[in-house]
Amino acid sequence: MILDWLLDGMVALLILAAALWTLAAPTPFAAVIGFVGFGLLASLAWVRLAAVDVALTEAAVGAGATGVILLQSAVRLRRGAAEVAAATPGRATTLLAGLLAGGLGLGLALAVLALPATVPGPAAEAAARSAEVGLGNLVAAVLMAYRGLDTLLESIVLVFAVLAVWAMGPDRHWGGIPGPRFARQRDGPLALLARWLPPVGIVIGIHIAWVGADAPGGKFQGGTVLAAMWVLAWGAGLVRPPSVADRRVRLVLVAGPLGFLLAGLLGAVLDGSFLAWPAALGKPLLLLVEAAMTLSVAAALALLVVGPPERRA
Amino acid sequence: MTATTPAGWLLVVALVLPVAGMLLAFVLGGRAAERLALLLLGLGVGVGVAVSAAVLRMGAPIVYLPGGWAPPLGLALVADGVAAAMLLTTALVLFAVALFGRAAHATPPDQAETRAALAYWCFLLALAGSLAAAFLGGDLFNLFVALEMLTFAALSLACLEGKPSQFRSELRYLLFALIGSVLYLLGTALLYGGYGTLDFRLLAGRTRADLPTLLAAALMTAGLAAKMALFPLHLWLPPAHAGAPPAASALLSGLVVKAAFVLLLRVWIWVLPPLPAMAAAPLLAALGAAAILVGSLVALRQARLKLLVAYSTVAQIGYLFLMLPLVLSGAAETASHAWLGGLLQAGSHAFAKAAMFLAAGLIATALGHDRVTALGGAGQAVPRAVFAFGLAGLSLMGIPPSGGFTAKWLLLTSALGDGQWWWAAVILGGGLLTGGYVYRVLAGTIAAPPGDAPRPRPLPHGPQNVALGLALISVALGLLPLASFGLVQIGRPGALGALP
Amino acid sequence: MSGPVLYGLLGAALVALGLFGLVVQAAVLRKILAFNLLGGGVFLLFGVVARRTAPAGLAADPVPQAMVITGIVVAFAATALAVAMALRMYQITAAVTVSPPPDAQAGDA
Amino acid sequence: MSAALQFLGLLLAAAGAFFFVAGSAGLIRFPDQLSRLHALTKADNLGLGLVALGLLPFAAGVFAALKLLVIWALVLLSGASAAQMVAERVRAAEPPA
Amino acid sequence: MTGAQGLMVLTLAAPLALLLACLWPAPRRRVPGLLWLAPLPGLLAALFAAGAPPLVMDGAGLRLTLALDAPSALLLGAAALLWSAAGAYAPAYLGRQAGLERFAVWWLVTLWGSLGVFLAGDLVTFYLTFAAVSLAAFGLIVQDGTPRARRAGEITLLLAVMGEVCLLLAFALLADAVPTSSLAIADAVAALPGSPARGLILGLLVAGFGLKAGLVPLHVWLPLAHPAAPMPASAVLSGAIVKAGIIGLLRFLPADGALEGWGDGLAALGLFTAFWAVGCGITQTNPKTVLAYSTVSQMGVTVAALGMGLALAVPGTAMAVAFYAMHHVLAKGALFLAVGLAGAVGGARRTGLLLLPALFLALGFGGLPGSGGALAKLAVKPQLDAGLVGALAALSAAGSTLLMLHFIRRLASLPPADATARPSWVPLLAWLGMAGAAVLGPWVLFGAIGPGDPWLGDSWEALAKDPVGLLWPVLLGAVLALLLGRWGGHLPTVPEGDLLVLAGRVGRGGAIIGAAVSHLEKRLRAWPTAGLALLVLVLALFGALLAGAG
Repeated sequence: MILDWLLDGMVALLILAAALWTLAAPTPFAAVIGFVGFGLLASLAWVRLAAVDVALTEAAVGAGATGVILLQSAVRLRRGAAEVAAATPGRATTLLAGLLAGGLGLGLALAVLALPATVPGPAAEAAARSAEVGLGNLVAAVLMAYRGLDTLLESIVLVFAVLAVWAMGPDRHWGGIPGPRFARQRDGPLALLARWLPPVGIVIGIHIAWVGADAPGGKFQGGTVLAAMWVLAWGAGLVRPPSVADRRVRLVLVAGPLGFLLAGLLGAVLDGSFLAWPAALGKPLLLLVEAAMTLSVAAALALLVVGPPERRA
Repeated sequence: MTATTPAGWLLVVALVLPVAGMLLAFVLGGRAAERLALLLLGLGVGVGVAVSAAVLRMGAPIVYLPGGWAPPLGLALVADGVAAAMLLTTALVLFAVALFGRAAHATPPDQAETRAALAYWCFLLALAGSLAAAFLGGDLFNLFVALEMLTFAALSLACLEGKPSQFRSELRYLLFALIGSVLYLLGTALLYGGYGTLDFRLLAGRTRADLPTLLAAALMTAGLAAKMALFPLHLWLPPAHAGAPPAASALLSGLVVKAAFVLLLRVWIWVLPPLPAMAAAPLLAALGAAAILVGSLVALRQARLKLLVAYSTVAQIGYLFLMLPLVLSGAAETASHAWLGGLLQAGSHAFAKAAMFLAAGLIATALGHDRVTALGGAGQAVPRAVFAFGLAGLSLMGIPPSGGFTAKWLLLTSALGDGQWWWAAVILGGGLLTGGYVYRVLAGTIAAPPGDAPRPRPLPHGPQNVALGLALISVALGLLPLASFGLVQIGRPGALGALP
Repeated sequence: MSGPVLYGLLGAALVALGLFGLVVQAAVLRKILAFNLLGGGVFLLFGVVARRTAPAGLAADPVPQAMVITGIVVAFAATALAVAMALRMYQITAAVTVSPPPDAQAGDA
Repeated sequence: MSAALQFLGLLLAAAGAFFFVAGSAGLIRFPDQLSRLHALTKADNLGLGLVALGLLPFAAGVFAALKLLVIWALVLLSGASAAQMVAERVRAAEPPA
Repeated sequence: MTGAQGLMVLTLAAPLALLLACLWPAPRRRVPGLLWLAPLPGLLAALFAAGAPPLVMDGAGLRLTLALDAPSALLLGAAALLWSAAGAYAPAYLGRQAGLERFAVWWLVTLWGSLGVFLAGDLVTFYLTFAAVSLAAFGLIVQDGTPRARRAGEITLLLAVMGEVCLLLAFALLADAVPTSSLAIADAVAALPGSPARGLILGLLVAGFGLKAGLVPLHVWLPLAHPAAPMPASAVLSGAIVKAGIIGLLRFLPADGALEGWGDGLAALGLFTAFWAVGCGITQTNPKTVLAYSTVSQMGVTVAALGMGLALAVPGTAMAVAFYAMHHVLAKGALFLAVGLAGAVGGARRTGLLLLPALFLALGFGGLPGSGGALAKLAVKPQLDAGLVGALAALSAAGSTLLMLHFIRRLASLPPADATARPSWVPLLAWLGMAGAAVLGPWVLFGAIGPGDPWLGDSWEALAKDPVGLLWPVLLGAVLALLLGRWGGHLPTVPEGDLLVLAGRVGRGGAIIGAAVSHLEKRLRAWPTAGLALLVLVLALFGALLAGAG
């Protein structure tokens, strides 16, 4: 009991330290490094909270993908210190903000402590009826079946975010290659990594997505690993991102959500309600949609990391 | 709890149509996107009418359980009076704005696809989908996802033109909206911790007035107020809405703000226990009153027309908050009047503000600038747009026989009936100030163009007719008999059925 | 003082830090970082809630965990959009903050 | 039998922990960036290896044990190449002495 | 739907029909020529539909009712006659100006409102027509497009909108006071004494209608607007549109003496207005401004009569006040037409056709025996002859005579175009027709207000009874006019819309407040401040909710 309490305490303190460093770091680059550390420690906390799926997602998306994007931006947004100094509020405002935020945090802490000990949640019913859906991993069951609409909307938000990021680019670059250009690495550590890691990564990614049905894993986590491998290859100059106007990329992006939507309509026809998994087709349809979603998530995350088009085709 | 009702499939169509449309439009590219968008938004109007008719016929909210899973485990799509009315309003405004934008955002013949054209039509469909999800959602977390998608769609529409000055104001909008969303999410976490479900119909009547519930309500209200640009938190709205292209700012001011308002109603009228709600409602109404007075006063002094209209949005949002203390006041008569008044204000403001922004856009293109002091000649160049601006102004001022008048009359009588006369004074003061800045613009456009200014070029009648149509709808809302707005009362906790 | 409550307090602290950072820090990148800290704190609270509403048989309630996964992905999409805009703003106007230059005219804040 | 293996595992894990502590001490105490890189990659990778070996007896099955070793191999690969890249960057940033 | 109710509907339908015709360019060119036709159904309704049962249109859930009792029939008839004469006069007068068609549109909207006000039987119709007549008058005022006209129009519109707001609040309070949710005016007036906010409602009603009728503090727009408007518009503004305020007071103030003190207050305000207007009027040089001040003065007397009538609960007050106002509509409209005609008539014909009838009408306002004005004064005698009020009323008659003689002098000094100028027959017919109506109308209808025989019989007896009482104010006025003629130069020249100068300072104060508020708002839009505001809002809401739950 004491060991648990000690471990949790230590993890919590480390996370708090990383968060404080992220705020107080002198340069943006250092802050981002702190943030990536915070993300990894947070995934440790999720394991302690018996949420391994979330730990995977936090590590992959929360710390990994977000970390890459922020690192990229930290490198490109180096200047402007004078403007930042001018815009930083005075001591009084900072103190007041600290006080108010602290007060809110205190209120929140009291509210968390005042939460009722036992609450009749839907979890028991979720566990009991997971057999109907055929998914052992309850979190996957909630994501794909019970709250299917959430996941559908969320995957559409991802696709939409890609289009929104692309639309940030200037008109003249539309149809061009997104993201900065990386010189092709002949040899050196990055070339080595970019040649050895992706095959292993792809196998692991697919494994995570596949095993998600019955054990911690799933499409978002698997998709992120696949995206990471592609970004590594792109970073090493081994592969060129597709043109923004390329129909195939858009099809891959849209395959997941559209597949989920069609399966939902199929469920409405066969099983009487939209987004129901028809008993007849059951498992194979679910796996097909899961695979399509993994591909779409991988493509979306990779393209979000790459960013808006910055040069003609 | 409640199974899927007969007309429930309509809700799925209302949600799936625009969303699937966006995915297809994104794949099919420029020109196909435009045709698909126009087709789907047209169908959207049909679906909106069908949903409202179904709700009216059944006299009770329509429910659909996706996947057959009943809450608290699954999600529910709910179309009660409020949702149906707002769905219909948004469908009409969206279709009108789509027609308005055809000329400006068509793919030029020589190119296969341009950024602005594809983006405009996809974002329009995404906006339609997210608005439908925000109105029809029954689960507070599902509403969070819909709200996020709505913010992204609105943001992308706003910086479509990519003007340099626009990126800073849009970034302010995104960051402030994100703070709002996260506070809202924090509220849902506490609510789930307290009750084990997030379906607002399950929560209605079962919430206790304890610490977590009240903090959750405070966080969610503040988050939604930030997304609605309620007075002290309006820093992002004027530059974001003024800098956006006319079609985008019409949607931003008219519709996007209303989605957060409907969520606010869900929290305050359904989820919150009545006693604390009644105590805190005057605080929100006071901020609303401040929004009306300061917003109108600052609008009166604006140098640019689009900023003037944007500040008018900040002011008119205040009216929506005035209805809270009246609806929660307990007296059934006052509550139903105020409820109808508030929602009629939301509806007529949606049409009027959309018409006003479209008209302002046309005036700016005709004159080449939008300085309020030099609007001379606009009356001759784009007469219908100026007339649309005037009609919309009348509706915002609350001059009979417009929808705005009926809304403000209902709020006025319920405020006086309940003895809270100070809200009545604010409503009248707001009307006067609104009259001030509407007159300032109209008088400017009627005047003769200054000698040296370049001849304002007359614009085609198509887009002007759209703006005029929207303004006429806003005025026509005032002519409809009060009994016909019974739709809005359906599904309101404590409603006495249709208005007497 | 069981484990989950400890993480609850941590979550509250992270929310406070995140809000403080968002309000006070001027650079857009620092604001986005603070926003992610704030999100992390909120999701931790969801995790604590998941532990409390867990039925007898299960270690944690899967429904809030599913919400957290959805939340993390949406937060990532938001961060990606914000970063893209920040980079675009920097390319065009070399600005790294969202507060208007002091001589900005009342309108174009 | 298994008790002895578990005791051996614990011993190895403790040794691994010691190497981690050494690595961290090196990170803090060493004067310039290159030597800190050196300390980190050498000590931590070895430490992780020992910890992985130490956990083998506790692993749920052969498959889990294999996963532990794959994890160690991946960290070795990425740790080494990352350190190499950082070293190149530090070398490039130095003035041409 | 009896014939009479048909006439009432036709009164409102005719202007709307012409308005619809304006939508298409072809008929729009002919509409200005038909302006004189639009008010005629109103005249017929006044003659034949007086006292007909109210027509209730239960359309949109709001029971829109049209009703016409005797006093409003009097006013409706006179107003319709003036609108028709001015309508015939307008195309000839404006013929050469460009915006004739736009003027016609504004004219028709104002006409619809002006006639509709007399017919409205429920709150919504009354508010709609009242809004039409006060807001659309702006279009008539700014017709010339000169900066002076725009300033007058803006001030008129601003005050009109404030009047509308007062009335909206008053009607909301009234609607709330009525137990059943019916919006009929009769129920509203019945419920007025009972409602707790009786004082507030009465104050708002007097403010709203007083502003339209031109009672002192709120009269500033009248002397500005009437001279700035083209001639036919000034005639209708002074004659018919101002009466909307009077009919409002007649309709909404409860007649059964439940006013405890409001009646006397009104009387005092009315008399003060009468004397103030005369004081300002005599210093003016433009004959139209003098007439405008004369309107303010006469409206003051009318309101005084109404006030005293309500305070003393004199039976038949409404009829008497309506009769007095009717005479004012006809006479003042005629005089404005005369001023319009002055430029077009020259030589001997000028004195015969113009100056003499104008003089007779002008003295009528003073109460010259034998003129319509005398009968008007006799009609309101029961209300205004009690002791001090009687003396003041007589003095105000003298003041009116002085003001009107000053007007005649200013009118005569207007330069005629040239000696041989012959006016076209339409304006001449309009002027003489109105002058004749101003004289004969009261004679014919005097009996209708008295108990006796409606035709001629009573007027001679009333005149014979007290000729001296009517004559001395006229003589006193004439003497004062002679004195004014000699020493007029020394009087300080009061700017048009006298109290407006004070308003200027209020405007500047408003600008300062506006600047302060927008500066505060700009500081609020700084990011840290907005962030703090958000945090404060969360904590404040949390506190308020806790207070509620505690």
